Amino acid sequence: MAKLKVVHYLNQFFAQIGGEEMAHIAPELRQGVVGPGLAFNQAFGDEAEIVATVICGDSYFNENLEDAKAKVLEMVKSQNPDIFVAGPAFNAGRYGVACGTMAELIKNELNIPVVSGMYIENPGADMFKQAVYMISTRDSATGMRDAAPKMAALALKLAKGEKVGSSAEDFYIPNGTRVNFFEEERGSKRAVNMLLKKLGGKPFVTEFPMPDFDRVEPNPAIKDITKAKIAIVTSGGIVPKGNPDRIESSSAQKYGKYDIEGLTDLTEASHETAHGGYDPVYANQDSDRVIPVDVLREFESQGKIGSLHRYFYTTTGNGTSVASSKAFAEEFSAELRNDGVDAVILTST
Amino acid sequence: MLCITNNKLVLDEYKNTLNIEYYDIPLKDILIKTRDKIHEHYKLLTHPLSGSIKPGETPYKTIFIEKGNKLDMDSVILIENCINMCNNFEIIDKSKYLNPEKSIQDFEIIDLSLAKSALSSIH
Amino acid sequence: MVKEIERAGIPVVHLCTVVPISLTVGANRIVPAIAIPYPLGNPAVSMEEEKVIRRNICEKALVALTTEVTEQTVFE
Amino acid sequence: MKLELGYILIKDIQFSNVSKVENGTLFVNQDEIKALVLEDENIASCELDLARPGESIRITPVKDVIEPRVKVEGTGSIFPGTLNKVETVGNGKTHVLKGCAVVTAGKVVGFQEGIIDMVGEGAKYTPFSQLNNLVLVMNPVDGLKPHEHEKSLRMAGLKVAAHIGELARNLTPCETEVFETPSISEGIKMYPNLPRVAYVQMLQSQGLLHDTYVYGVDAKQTLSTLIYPTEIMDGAIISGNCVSACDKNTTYHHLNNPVVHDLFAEHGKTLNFVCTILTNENVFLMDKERSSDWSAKLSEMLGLDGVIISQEGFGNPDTDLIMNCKKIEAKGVKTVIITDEYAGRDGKSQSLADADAAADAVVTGGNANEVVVLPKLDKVIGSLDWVDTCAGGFDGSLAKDGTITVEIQAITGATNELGFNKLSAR
Repeated sequence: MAKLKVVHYLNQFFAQIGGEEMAHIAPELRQGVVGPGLAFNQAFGDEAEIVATVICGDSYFNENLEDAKAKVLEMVKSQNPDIFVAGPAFNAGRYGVACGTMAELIKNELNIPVVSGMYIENPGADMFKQAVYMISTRDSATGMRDAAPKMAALALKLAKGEKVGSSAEDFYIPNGTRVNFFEEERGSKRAVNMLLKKLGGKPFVTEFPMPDFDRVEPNPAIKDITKAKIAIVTSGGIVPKGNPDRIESSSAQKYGKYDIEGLTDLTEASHETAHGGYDPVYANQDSDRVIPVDVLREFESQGKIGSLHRYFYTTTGNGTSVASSKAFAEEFSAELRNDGVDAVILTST
Repeated sequence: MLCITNNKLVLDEYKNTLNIEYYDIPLKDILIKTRDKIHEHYKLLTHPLSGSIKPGETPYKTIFIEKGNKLDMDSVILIENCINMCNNFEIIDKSKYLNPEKSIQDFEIIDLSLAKSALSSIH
Repeated sequence: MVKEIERAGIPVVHLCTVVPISLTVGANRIVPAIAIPYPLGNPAVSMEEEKVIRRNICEKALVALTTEVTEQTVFE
Repeated sequence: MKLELGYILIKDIQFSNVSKVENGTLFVNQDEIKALVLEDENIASCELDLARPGESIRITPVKDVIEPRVKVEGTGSIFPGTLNKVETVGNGKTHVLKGCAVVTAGKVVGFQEGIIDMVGEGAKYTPFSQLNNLVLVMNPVDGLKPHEHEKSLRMAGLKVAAHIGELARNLTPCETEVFETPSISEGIKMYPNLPRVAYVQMLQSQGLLHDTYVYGVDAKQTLSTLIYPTEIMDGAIISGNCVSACDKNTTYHHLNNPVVHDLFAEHGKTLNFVCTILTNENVFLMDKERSSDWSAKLSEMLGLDGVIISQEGFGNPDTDLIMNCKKIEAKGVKTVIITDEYAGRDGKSQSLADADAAADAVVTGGNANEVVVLPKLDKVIGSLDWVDTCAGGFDGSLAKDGTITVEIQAITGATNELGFNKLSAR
């Protein structure tokens, strides 16, 4: 059987072109293996081989994102590969983001198996761990010998359509999907061992991270609020009178986006709430009680804020996170960012 | 104290002694009803997912709540988590029970017994 | 929802009636609101007084957005 | 308190004219057992069957699994307060017929669940596939109420297990193991430098078909209390719980509580296993607050450094688990909790009904919603009628070719929250 074709993505450093001083280089395609690719080819054995390597400087990638994405995608596509491997990026932040970005893009565009690898604290890990499989590596290039076989093995598994095991078995960074497997010790023994480590102040790994407590770092404060464009988002279910999009009163399967251009006050005649979780009388009388359009317009005219964004977004989510509210929040957050919104006021009932 | 239930047996047993709101609605909707009450400052007295019978399996649910003067945050969080949990289970169509009459009766009795067990603590 | 907005790189202030929920869902800048059915109002007082309440909360929201924070912070 | 367990290893089980144990084979006289079961006038009929490891047999719906034991020295007798008089156990010597069990099966309620497959995919998930099982399939007299029915089956299982246990009274054990818990003050003197650890065991106690008995007392009417771990090995705790097959603790699990055994294994070496704290899982939220307050208070009074907390069941007990964890951690006592998950068939959903940042050390028995396909087996002991409507089964679960597609929550003991199994999830 012919070997599966692999394209490998590297930055300038791992391609042995140079360090930070060469981080500006544009994407380039080389046939065959470069640098760490050798370790991958060894690990792939008879089953697959790296046919080409795409190299891009980390600064170039992050500063010319759209251009770099398009070029790298084109180069990868030109090789018609079966598998795409990016990195490993270890603790290199921009490299990690580039690996994650390309792996996700290629998975979606070319519909082939992709694998990356990086240190769990690499910012790229948090950003892309749910989108693509990412092998958990050490924090420096000394982990290459360990990482390459794991990445190769998972890539082959994906390429052959085999069932991927749990993160503990296949060594990827936990991605939120729970997979069963058989441990070596029974649960009670694992509990005793975990307790002994905890008592001894030694590191231990919980088998079930409490899900609600994953945190996002706060973004920097707005430097000049008088120039900022501010958008309103609410989980209070405020919609134009008559609920034109039929937003459901609970466990909403969609969200609303509504134009408030020229509106200085919401009234009983103009807006109401679609939320089913609380007494709607007060919000129906005056929806400013849930989304403060009147006051923010006032601030806008007084120059206290730069401007109020033309649209507000609404859901009837009930405060706690459900998978769907998360999904559409991701969608409209990207929209807000593209519309140049500087800050969001989110109101919940 | 207010009892929210979709179990006729609970209604029959306690209609003369307890304050009961009976609704002929699915289990998850009983939880949602309860959530709405919590937003009117009721506090949960019993666990919304009482009983280890899975939400998709038994159609019956009885929950006890009590009116307070402010929003009880523990209740809000618990009821929301429980409503979310319901989504993880396939809802079994009552008519698909092997012996529908007997099964339904069993579920009614078990739900009543869980309610009784809670009431014996409350009183 | 608040985490996804923050993750997109946009600073967000959460005006929320139930602060523990806001903490649980991972908001970093939190301003407590009035009550579930009317987070930014109070039907018990006149419309003018209500607007004062709303203005105060919005002022706090602007303070929150312009304050650097390193952890979850409630702006009382 | 000191208990010696003497194990008589059972490698086969047979029906015979005389009940006895010989060369590792357990011989059972059917008529004798039936007569014993039918002493209870609420039981109309009783069929016996055998199921050995590797045989193409499916047992369902399973109610309880019980290991035959007999007390040969020390105070009290096996299953005190339920089957026998209420006298303290946990000391002296107890003989165990290791490698076999009494399995009670038969419908208690219309939807009951619980599968033990002796071979194939399903056998991997239940520890009882490794045992030589004597299965009792019992039918009640007409019109018997569910709680009376449950009680009859529960008592029948205990009676038969104790009866078979008696066969071991005069045998010489193949192996022995000694478990000893010193008094609090002795323990401090003996192990001044070892961390003081206790086991907090949460007992299912919600009501009909969800009950556990401690020396015959219904656990829902108890305050959190202390017990010597060896008392549990003599049947101080028995199961009256019929629901949530994958994470209910059968009487077999209680007798062989793995946390107790694994803490004893480290006792005097890396830790000082002080005692077991029993607490419950009631429906009433104020009971939960009270019980968890008490387990935290007891942890504090005992001057503990760490505890392991185990759970039983789904949903409601998650709240007790988190309350216990949070309150015990708040006393400065380190905790590890054992639970299981309901993360949906795709593994992507939030899977506990309650959560808290204090629960930073969790052991999981796996995702109970994960789907498995069980092969058609040659013989079914009990009845497959219920499969389409069990928890984890669904309309069409039972295919024409005899295979069953179910979530593993239908399999007895699959995601045990005492940590009995190797199954886990990440």
